[in-house]
Amino acid sequence: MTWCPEAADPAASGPVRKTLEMQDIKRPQRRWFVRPSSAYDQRSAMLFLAPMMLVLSVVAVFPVLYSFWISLHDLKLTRPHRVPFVWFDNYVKLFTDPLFWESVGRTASFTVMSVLAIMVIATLMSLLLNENFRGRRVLSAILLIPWAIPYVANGLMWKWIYDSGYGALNGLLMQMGLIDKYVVMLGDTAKTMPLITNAFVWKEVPLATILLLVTLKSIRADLYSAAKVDGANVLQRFVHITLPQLVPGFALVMIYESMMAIRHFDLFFILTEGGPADASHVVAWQVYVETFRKLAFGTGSALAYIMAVATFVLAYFVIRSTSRKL
Amino acid sequence: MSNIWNGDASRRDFLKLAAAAGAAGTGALSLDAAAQAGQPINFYTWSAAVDLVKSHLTAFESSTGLKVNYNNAPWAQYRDTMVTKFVGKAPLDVMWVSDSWLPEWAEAGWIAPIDGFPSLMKYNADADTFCNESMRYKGKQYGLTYYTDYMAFFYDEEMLKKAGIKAPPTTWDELLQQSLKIKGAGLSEYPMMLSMARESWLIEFLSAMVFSNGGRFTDADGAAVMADPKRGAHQAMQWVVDAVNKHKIISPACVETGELNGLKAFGAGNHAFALLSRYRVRTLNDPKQSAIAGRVKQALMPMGPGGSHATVGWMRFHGMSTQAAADKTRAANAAKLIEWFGGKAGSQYQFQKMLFSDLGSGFGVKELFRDPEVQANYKKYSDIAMYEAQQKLARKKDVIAPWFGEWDEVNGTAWQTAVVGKSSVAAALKKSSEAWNDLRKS
Amino acid sequence: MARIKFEAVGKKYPNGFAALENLNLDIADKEFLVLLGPSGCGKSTTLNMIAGLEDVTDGNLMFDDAVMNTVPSHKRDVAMVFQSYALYPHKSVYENIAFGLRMRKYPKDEIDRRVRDAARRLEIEPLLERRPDQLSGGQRQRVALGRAMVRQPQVFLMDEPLSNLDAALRISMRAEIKQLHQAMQTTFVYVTHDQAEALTLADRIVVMRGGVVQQIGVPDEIYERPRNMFVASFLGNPPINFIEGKLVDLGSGMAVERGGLRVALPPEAALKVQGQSGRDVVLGLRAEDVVEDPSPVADATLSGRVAAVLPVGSDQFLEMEVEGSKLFLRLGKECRYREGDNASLTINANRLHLFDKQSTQSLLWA
Amino acid sequence: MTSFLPGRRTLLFFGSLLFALYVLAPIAWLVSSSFQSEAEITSVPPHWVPEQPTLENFAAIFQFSEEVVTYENRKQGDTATGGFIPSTAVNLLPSMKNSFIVALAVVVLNLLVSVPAAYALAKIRFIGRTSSIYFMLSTRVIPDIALVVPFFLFVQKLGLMDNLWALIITYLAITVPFSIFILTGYFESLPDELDKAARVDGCSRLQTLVLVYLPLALPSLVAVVLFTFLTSWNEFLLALMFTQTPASQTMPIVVASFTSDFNISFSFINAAGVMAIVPPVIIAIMFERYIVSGLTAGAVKG
Repeated sequence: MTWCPEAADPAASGPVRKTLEMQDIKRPQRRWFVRPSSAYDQRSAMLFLAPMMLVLSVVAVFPVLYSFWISLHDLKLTRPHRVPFVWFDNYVKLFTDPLFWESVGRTASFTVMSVLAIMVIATLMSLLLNENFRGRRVLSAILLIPWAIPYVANGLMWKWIYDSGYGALNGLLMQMGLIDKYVVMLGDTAKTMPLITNAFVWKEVPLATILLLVTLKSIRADLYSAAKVDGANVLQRFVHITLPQLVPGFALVMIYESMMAIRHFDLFFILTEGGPADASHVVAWQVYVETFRKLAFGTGSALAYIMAVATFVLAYFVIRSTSRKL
Repeated sequence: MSNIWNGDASRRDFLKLAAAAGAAGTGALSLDAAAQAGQPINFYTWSAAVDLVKSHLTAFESSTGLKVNYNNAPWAQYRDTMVTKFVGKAPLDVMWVSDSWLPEWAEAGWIAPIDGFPSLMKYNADADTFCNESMRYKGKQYGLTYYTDYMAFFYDEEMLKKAGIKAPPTTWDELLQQSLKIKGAGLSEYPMMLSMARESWLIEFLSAMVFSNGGRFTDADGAAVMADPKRGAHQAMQWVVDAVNKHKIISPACVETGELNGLKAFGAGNHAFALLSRYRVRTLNDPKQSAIAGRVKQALMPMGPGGSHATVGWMRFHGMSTQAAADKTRAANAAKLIEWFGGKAGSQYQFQKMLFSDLGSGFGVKELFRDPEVQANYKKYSDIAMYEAQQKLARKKDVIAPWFGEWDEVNGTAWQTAVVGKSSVAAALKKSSEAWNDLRKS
Repeated sequence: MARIKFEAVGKKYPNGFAALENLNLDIADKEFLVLLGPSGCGKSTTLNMIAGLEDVTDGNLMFDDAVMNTVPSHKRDVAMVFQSYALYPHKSVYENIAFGLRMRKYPKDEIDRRVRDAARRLEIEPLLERRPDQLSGGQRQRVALGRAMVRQPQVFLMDEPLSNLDAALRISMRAEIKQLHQAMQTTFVYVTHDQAEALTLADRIVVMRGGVVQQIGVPDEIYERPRNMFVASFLGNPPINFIEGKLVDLGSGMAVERGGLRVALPPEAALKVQGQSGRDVVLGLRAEDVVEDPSPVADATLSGRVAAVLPVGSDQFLEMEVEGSKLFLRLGKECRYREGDNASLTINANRLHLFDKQSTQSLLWA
Repeated sequence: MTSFLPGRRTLLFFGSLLFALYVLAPIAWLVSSSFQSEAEITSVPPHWVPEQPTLENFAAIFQFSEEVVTYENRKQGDTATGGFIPSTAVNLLPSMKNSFIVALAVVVLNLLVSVPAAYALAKIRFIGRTSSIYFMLSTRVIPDIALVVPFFLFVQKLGLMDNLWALIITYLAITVPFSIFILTGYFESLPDELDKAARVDGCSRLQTLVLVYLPLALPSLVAVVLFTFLTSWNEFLLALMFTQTPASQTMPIVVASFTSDFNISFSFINAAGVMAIVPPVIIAIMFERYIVSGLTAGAVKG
């Protein structure tokens, strides 16, 4: 039967009808109308956006451009009166400086390590919080603590835990009989980065967990019941349903956290000041040293600029993955 | 719903809201705005002798009627903090200056010469020439003493006895042998305490080691010689590297041990020998603060082959900011304060004496050595003869230059890199000396 | 109470898509006008223009004699009912209904009077303190109606207000809306894609497609005299049957021929296509325009195999294969055809529709 | 809700235990050692629970009126005497006040800027919408460290050095894009027809925003306020550059200055740390619901 008597929908049958339908389909995607619906809307939109445009131009866009301009000068605050324009010398200096490349390497490995750790821990935690059991709410409240505390506090907390002379970590390892005398912690170049990474991960895990948790919640329960019916066991269900569904969450966490890690400064300042022997000398720290220890604002901005560009490249993916929805 | 809610009023109404918020903001902030105006004398020091300074300020305020706005920052962060303040044009009149930074700060025009103040210059007559020299840059004097001291070699007499050692070491090699003995006797895990953390103290430790090994960082006309195997720092650095890695008489944690943690550790009786600034002996022999009180003795700096008992001496002094010097009244007030601390407060060198009795900090004022009070005071915990003997052998740092701060970054790291075995001694020193020469050129 | 006038109104987008082309329409005061068409035909754009949600960019839109092209909606006196009802989730039913009046700063007691009045008429008084999420679909729809009613606006706009309701409720609401129109004595503009709604509610129907008005007229006219194949096919249930063929001159008159099937045109129709024999045409035949006639009339008989029979209470439908095309026809209960029988039925030639195959325009009514 | 684990109860129990330990243990140690004296805190192995708990650290922080120090009542001896408690302890509370003022101001300005922008981006069809979104998103990813130098020079030129305004303005750069991002996401999720309905009911755009959308966006508003507040409360790098005297120093700066001073007992530093984390933690836990719902409603969109 190509039609049913009670059909209310007129566009239902006949070859002619089909072609009519075809022609009626073509219309632009709603979100991308370039034409204002009304002059009044255009006016109000402009008015509503004006503050943001102003603020962001002044506090974000202009500074970035300006810092590029600075990066083309040899600006040293120890001799404020002579500021020659040096084209790209600062960049050349950096790119030919082995220390810079070491820092880049360190930043990269720090980023990869942290993001991996964060992903694993956050996944486990979000799976746990996605279960329904007594005390769940307490846990999710606890979870927020690391997220809320200042990095400075986080830093001093770990600095004290890691203390080679009296630190809790040494104490713990000793009481567990893993070491027979206190060992050097942050001072041991082999341990420095892992320890800093741990402090960073501990603070970043909560947000990642929340993001993943929300993604989990969006998985429709019937998917699982369906899988159950098909006799899939826990593991299979996790691998075939949960993981794939988590992918967008993972992407988000990965991008966000790597951006955080690349630019991270506070912990390096509080825990090691880039030391010992440059063991924790990352790009962000180098920016600080160049800028405020050596007062070489030119090189400092050049560095910062390289960083900004790097982050932008990363951010390109953020925009790609989000603007569609905005 | 009031009538501001009409479509076209939206702009007006935005401004209103914004203005309101702004107003609220300023209201809250006005409190702090007050602190901007520089009426009182802004006095900045590192966090040392804080209480003493406060008490001396109280006296100053009551005697002159001037107000002083006193702040202090931790020594470890002091240079960074001050530099940001200078650059940011924070209100500053008088501040403590370390001889290491003098050229940099003078060159950048942050601190001003005091030659124009006879009331201050007159005190030079009473002071060691070495002190006055340390406050001079390009023929101008930039301040009046806070304290002067040198890097000293201490040992725990009792621990040595226990190990059956009669006399303290006189050479670095002896020091090594004795340390090994003590380590062997299980008296101390790491008999020698040396703090190599990246902080402003580091250069003083290094200089002491290098000088006593007969080496130099730079030659007479300021060219780098540190990398030179004969005249340079090679010998000293090699000794440290071996002590840490080969003989294990110095803790590998030294790269994260600051001077004060070193002091604490030595004071706790964990070590037999220590390199520390001389005035620390007071703390070390003070039962309230030290587990080894009364056992700490000073010996001359051990010497390396071809070296001497030389050590490094330094000068910390009161400087005047350029902004203060630029304003007549501010300059006058600043001068008053500097005199009160660096010179005589009333009839005598009040601050210097109190500093000595409270902390044991050294002074450059010759007459104080002869002061019976001072002598009696020092007897209580140390040997003034040794104090003077070593001070005679103290020499000025040879790396003081406008680019010191920048070079210090590289040099400090270089030494640490060698100590943690990440680079050879030669390579480390080469890096450091290249950095020096580059900076010197530009 | 207003008269709404569209003068050559259009709306084009840079990507070439025309939401609306050269619309000329004069909506009389107190008229109930229905905009009918498939999605994307421009009916909603037209409605938004009246509401002031979208500017008129070409031509003029006038309320009475005032040009309204760019007057924002909060400066107009229109009320609107939405497909999703669009009630304010954070306000009680009472507040939802009162909101429009509050915005226009009516005195408290006046607001209260109107709200309760509307609530009484819509029989939602007991719900006044509830929140929208505590209401059923039908109840929400009534609240939405109430919200529009209390305003007593110049123009009353409805955007597919019934599409979210189930069939039964939809039928009954139609009646209520009709009464509402009577009671409110104001101009209604009603957008729908449901021809049945259009036919029952409208004083006049505007059939639109791809931003172009296809035909404007009273329901009967639209149904009886469709200007083109689109209009013809969009109204009528089951939909009209189209039979492609050629015009032939029988000497005695004109006829449409397809294989063995020949349908003679009634004289007045024949006149309109005089001497155009050979032209490709499409014959339009509504299901109800055939009768079972034992004595077949020449050139007005459909004969073919019955593919299916569908009794529907009142009467029954046949699906019949004629010259390779399937036709849907309605017959009285009395006829006794079975599936597979060969049937021959007589066409009521006076009710035939005839279209040009190329232009799809009607050849009978311009 | 998915509940498919075998031996679920035990698994959950140990999972939760591990979870809680991982998160709480460090904090617990921070708090515990903040109640220990220098003598006790340097004991080996550490006392997990203070044996002679002391409040001296907190006392030092809360001693509001500093009595005048004279030659007579001065603390003699080395900088380290006096339980390693710095005289700068009294700066902590004022600095927290500063942090609070800054955070509050930033929250207010941030909302004034973000809310209308987000509404426009989410609900109004206008020329330049797409480019505005890209603009906003790209500013969101500028690393704050890249802003330090130019900011420093501006702030210095404007004479805003050591002035809270410098912080307030620069913090907008960090917080505004994120807020707009979250809010836009949330507004998006609210039906468009509400917008039309309000307009037809006689609301201007601004009224539609204030009377209809704001009440509905409450969760994400709270989330944004929280985020902004915490970011400003915790920010370190910029504050390190732009503040110079206790008059404007914010909490993180003062606390950090303790950690780099070896004259200070770590038990005191930890006390300062406790002071620093109490306010944000309380706030965060109070509004936990909103953070999870509101913050992510937008975030998950992208």
